[in-house]
Amino acid sequence: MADPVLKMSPLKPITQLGGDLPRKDSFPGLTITERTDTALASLSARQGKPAEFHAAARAFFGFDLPAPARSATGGAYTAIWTGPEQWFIEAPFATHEDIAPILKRGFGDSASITEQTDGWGGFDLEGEGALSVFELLSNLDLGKLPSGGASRTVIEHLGCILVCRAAGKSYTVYGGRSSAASLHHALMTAAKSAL
Amino acid sequence: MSQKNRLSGGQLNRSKPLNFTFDGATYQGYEGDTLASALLANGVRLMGRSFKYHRPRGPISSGSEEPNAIVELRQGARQEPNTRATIAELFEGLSAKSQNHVGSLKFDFLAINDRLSSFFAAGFYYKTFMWPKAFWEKLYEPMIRRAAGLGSLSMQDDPDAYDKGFLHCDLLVIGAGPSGLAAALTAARSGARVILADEDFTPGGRLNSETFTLGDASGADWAKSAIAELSSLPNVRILTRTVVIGSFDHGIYGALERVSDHIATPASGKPRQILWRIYSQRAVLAAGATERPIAFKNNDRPGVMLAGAMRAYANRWAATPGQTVAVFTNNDDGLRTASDLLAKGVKISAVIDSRADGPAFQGAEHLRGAVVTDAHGRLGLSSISVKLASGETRQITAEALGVSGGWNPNVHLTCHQRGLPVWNADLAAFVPGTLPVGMVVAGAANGRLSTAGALASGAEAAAEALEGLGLTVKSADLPQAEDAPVRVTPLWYVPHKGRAWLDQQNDVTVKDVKLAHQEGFRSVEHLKRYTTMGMATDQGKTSNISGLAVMAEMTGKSIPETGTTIYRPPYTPVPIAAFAGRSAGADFRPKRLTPSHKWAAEQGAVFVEVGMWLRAQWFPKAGETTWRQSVDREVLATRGSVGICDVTTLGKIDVQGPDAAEFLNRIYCNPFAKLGIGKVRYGLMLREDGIAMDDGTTARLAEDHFVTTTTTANAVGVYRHMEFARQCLWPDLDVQIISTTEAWAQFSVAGPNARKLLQKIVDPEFDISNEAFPYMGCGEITVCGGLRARLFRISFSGELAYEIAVPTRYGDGLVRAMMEAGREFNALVYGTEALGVMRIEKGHAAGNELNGTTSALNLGMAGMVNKKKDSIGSTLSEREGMNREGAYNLVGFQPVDATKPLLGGMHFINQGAPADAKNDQGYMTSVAFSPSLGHSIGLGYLKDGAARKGETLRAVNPLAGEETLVKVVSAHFVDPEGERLRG
Amino acid sequence: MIINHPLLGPRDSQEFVYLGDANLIDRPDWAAEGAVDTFHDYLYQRTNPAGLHQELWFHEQGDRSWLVVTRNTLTHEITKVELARDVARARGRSK
Amino acid sequence: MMRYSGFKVIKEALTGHKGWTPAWRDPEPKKHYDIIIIGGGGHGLATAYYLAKIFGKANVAVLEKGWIGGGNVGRNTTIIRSNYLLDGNEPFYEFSMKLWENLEQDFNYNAMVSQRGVLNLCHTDAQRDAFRRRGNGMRLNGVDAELLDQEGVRKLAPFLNFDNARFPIKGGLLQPRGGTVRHDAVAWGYARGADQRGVDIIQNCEVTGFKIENGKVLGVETTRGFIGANKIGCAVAGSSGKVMAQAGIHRLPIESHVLQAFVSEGLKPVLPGVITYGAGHFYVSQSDKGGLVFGGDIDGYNTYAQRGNLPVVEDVCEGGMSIMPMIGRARLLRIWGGIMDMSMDGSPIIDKTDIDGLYFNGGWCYGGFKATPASGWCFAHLLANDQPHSVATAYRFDRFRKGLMIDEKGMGAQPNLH
Repeated sequence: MADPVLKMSPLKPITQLGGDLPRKDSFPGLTITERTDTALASLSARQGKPAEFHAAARAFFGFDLPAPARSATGGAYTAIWTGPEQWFIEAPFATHEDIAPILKRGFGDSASITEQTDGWGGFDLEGEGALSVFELLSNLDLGKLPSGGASRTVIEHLGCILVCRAAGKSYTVYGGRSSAASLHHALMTAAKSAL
Repeated sequence: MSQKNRLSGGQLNRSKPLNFTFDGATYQGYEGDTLASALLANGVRLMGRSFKYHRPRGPISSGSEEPNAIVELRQGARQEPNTRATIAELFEGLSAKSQNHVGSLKFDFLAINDRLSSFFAAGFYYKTFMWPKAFWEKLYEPMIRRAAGLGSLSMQDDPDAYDKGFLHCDLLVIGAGPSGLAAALTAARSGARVILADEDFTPGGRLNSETFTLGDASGADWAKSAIAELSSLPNVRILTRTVVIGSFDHGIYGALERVSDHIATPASGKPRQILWRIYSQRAVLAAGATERPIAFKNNDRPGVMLAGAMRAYANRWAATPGQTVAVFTNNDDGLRTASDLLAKGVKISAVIDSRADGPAFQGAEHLRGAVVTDAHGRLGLSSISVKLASGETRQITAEALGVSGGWNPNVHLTCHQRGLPVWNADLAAFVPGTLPVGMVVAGAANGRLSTAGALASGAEAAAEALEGLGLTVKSADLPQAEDAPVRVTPLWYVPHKGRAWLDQQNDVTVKDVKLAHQEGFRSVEHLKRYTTMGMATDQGKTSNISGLAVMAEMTGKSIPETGTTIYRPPYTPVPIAAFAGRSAGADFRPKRLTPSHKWAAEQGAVFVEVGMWLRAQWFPKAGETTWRQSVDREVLATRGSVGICDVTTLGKIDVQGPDAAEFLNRIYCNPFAKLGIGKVRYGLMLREDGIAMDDGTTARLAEDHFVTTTTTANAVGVYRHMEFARQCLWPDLDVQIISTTEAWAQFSVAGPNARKLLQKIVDPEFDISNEAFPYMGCGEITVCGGLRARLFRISFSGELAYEIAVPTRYGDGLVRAMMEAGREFNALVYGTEALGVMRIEKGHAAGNELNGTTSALNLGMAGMVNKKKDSIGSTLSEREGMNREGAYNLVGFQPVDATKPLLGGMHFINQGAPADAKNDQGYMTSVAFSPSLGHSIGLGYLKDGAARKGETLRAVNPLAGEETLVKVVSAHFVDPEGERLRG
Repeated sequence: MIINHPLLGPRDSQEFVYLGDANLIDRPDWAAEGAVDTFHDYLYQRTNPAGLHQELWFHEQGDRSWLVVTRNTLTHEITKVELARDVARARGRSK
Repeated sequence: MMRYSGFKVIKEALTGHKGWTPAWRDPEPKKHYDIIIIGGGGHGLATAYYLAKIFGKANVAVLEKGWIGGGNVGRNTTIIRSNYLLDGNEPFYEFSMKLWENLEQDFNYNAMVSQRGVLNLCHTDAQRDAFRRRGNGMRLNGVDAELLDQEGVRKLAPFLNFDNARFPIKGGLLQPRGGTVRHDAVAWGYARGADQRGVDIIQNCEVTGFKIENGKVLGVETTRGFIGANKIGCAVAGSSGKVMAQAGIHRLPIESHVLQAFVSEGLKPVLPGVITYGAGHFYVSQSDKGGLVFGGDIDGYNTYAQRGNLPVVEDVCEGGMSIMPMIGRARLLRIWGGIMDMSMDGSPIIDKTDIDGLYFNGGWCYGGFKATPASGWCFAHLLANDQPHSVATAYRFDRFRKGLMIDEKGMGAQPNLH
């Protein structure tokens, strides 16, 4: 099936790995899939109007922004805590390619919003094998990370954002888009070793 | 050769015979053997040569403390020098070579050193080899270096893969002997997350080597059942073949798992070894104890070994070092060796007990109050001399001698954070003293040497650790086991005029320790360093304490008064490759690729490393034979028409918030408060010490929204610096920052036709004419029919130039679209070399100029440091030393003879002055051949340079014995008035 | 080492970048008399204690917080970890 | 006094080594000395040696809290070189190199000064230009230096990773006269030489306080009682903060950091000389015993604990495996840590203090070993003449106030980056 991403714009996009379509690799108990259909933006609360900001968030997303090291999902949006008073917002690329202005409309000047869609290259790890792969890559105690847990960490010298979609079996790793090939290489090497 | 010294029983899989070679000869052993046990079973005792005297040596131990039986294991690129035969697991086809000899193992020419040993006493080399002076490097040292060293590297790249990993637990149990198993069972049954690590390939520790029973099971069987229970529990992780190598801060332990060392080669995609970083809440150290020898004349003969090791070979590996053996002990434990070997049908020629009052022993001649005074048989023990209680000396036949001087608790990991062990007189040994936070010590490692004591203290230790974590403890039901008391009468060495070895690998004898004392090297550290005792690959596991005891005797002080040597990580040696893991060779660090990388590769670009980035350096065309041809063409085409360059690598930081302008005003030394919306300004960033940190352009997209750029190299540091200012210096400034470096693919479009090209890309509703979109303008636009983009009218090349940015995934498409649109202008893409040439032609400072020691004044930008406001670095840039006469200024240079090249790193000397440091006037920072001007040009720092335009200087390059006359000129070589970029 | 992040809990110090003495928060007044001297002391002089040390760590591979960590330089024991922004405000820093 | 020589060694060998006497005396401290040196490390012992030998000051004591040579002279990677960039440094380190070259004959002790060369690898054109600037600066100072291209490096070290490196080797800067020295022997040789010239070396004597009256220092309180002195020189790099605090000087332009170093199991010769990796944190040489002696970055946090942590160990070995993958199967045998005086610009301090009669020598970062002879000589010069030696005039406390930093790496006022 054709990825909707690829029809949206007059210019032909390529994936973080340089392909036309997302790459997918399978291992015993694990698939690693290039994530290309997500729009991202950072949402930072401005000072002095927390009430206004959080009210806007509740109204816009329909849920409260998550606490540190957590993510929250509702409707089209997933919010990931990335720092004090800062969240990353995920939404479907097809419908939210210009996510920054969309959010801006919801938050006015109570927040600073920056498009991050192509700042990051994500990979989805699905399957029971995920934890033994991460054991070789991340110092986080992922065995204890619950569904919805999220954390920034370092994998093979790369700063990454790790989101637990379903504990023990479904995770997303975002790394800097320019080093996506290196991150993918690390994931593949660890998967071959562990599985 | 048959396995003539193979006994019955043991924990071998006799249905799995394994063939292997040692020094070319073929032997057979069984699954479960180590290289050492298999060789002993085959009647081979001689396995190596010592470091200094090249004495013939065989194994003295059955574990990782082995100083003698070290070999080169495997062949070709997998050759491993200094591998301990005593822990090398046998596998089909294993091949090993003995090491450190010239000639064969049996006839080592360097054994001459042994004959000359009296000339090679401790520290002799500090006293000679000084004359004539030149001879040290030319003669003596090469001689010594050739003789020294042990095994050799293959000099080929290691072909195996290594992993690193991270584990987390409530309790880490180090060692799977009786105390470790008891600790693990207690913790596991109490529901704690447990990791149990043991260096052996069969858990159980001494239980595998002793004949004790636990309850009604043999020790080995009890260990098996304990492991079976632990394996069945989800909260337990068992790591065999895993050495815990070090104890680090806050409960972090390093551990090395030998994943594939017991097979010929690792399976595809699998690592040879894994270095685990274990995060523990608590740890139980159950590392056991190491037996120590008693030193006597020629106690290093092959066949002389530790009594416990001899027992282990007999009981676990069904091997004996000889058909007739003797035992020499100063404690009860040594007697066990005699009885166990008797039970295996080995002839015991004598049991020599240095204690007159030791317990009686049946079944062999028992000589109490006697000591071994000599060992005979150069390549293998044949007999020993024994001095009886009566004083007479007797010769006794023995192919092997088991020696027990008592046991030293393995306190090593308790010392890794500088904890000092304490002396226990009853055991005549050091036991753990101050411990790393979170560590509890159990079993023999804590001086509880009996099996029952080990089991009990293991359970207690786990309970103590778990209570510390607030867990309720279910006590493990422990089996009945022997609980013999430790009865030892210290005997460190048998006095004799001959040489008695303490450190067998480094050939340190009792005499050497006495000489060290005689020469004043009496502190333990001096003793170690002067004699090299304990510095060998076994890290002194069998020698340090005995050496210390001898020194204590010399000084007339007690052993604890004399001191102890603290142990450092790693517990056992670790391959360097294991510490590197996957970050080796080309994978040393990640690669960052630009949005146009794929396209550039298609064009045959030559790439260059710029920090972590790979950037296109130039784009060779057919027929071009040198890089200069390509670069000159790219420069001329750009200045002549239009060129495109991927500048995505420049750092981009999004700065938003009501106080964003004020924030930038303090970060940059020049003002930003009044920068108009839709305008761009160059900014110079200083460190607090007034030295230039970085520079770049900042664009104001809205009242409360800026995009600032950094140099490629400093992107990370500048962001960190901004966060420091934002969080630590001015926490109430309402400003939010985030990096967007990778979110946007950014291209420079430069040259007289830049606007014409862009007008075909930028959507028509956006007027980018010179009037509507002047120099230093910026705006958010759309391109190619609706794609959001940003356009900045800035110029690094000095040409009419823009930088255009689109979301990164479209960068590849944009460069293709621009090349298409630019065809009518012969547009090309240029690389970093042409970029560099053009910035030098324009006199822009870059990394070579912003070298961390240059101020705004040096850069000729002193005027930018605004004194009417506070900004980081402005105050300290007022210091006199930074504004003194003769300070460097950045200026341009060109060769007086236009055909002469210039080189970065040349120094400047006034004409007529000698070329020496006193007359050094400065140095060249950047050079290029300017195709626009037809000659080389350079930028550089020159003392008072600003005032010296027109001077002619010598640019010297003593490294190559060259020099060139250069003229000091303005740094702006091309279009100094800047008409082009405004056009 | 393990740094117990006030928001994220225990994290490996490898995720952090170290700057130094937390007194670097107390940047002097540029307009005051003898500012060059006070800035010199602020930037270059260290008490470098053998014992408790308040120091700045940046969670670069984490949430990008600057932290003030109180650590014993003899034992490496960490007794307190705070957000540097809170410390700065407590020390009277504002805009 | 006993001279060491080949003949002496042979004679003793033939007579059972009965004639060897202690390398230095173990005297009781006197009530008063002209000059006291605090710190029996390399710099302190060298200072005492040159005070006695060159400046005619024999009434000198070296006070050591533990055993001599137990500081960084006993814990380092033994490298000597004089390949510095800046005017303030290069003449000093070359002075040191010249002293190394005659040291053994001078103090009659074989410290195994081995000038097998120091090679710094470069990996970019900019790095090569920076090396050319440095190498030319060395030449202008009369120091040996050679700029090698890739082929030149290959000839010298064919085993380096030329084909598969993340950061390819473009060339290197070689100082042929650079090399290594048997570090412990340096301390012992200076101690023996100083002792033979009358200096009292007093071990297990920790300074616990200073007696200072009207701004003038009169002596030190020690674990072995009060000892008076006209002048006191403090040479305790690593513990400078602790000791100076006892004199009431509580702030210095110095932080204490730990540097880890590593040695492998003994190997037959593989390395020609010293090699440093310009794109990672790794430098290595091979000792005469056969061990690879290597190191990298400091751990990077303030500490007085002589031990480090895993991340730096891994980082250093990663550097090694990226540039010389043939060492992969060599085993790391021992890790140790030493405390460094990390100064604010990466350069040392040899200067008077605000207290009359109290002199300071420190801030050596992790370049102190190669500086030992010159540091001792220049500190002795300052103590004897109250004037800085001509090659050490830049090493003043007030250079930061004056904006005259000597910042080789260009890292600014952040000690853990130097």
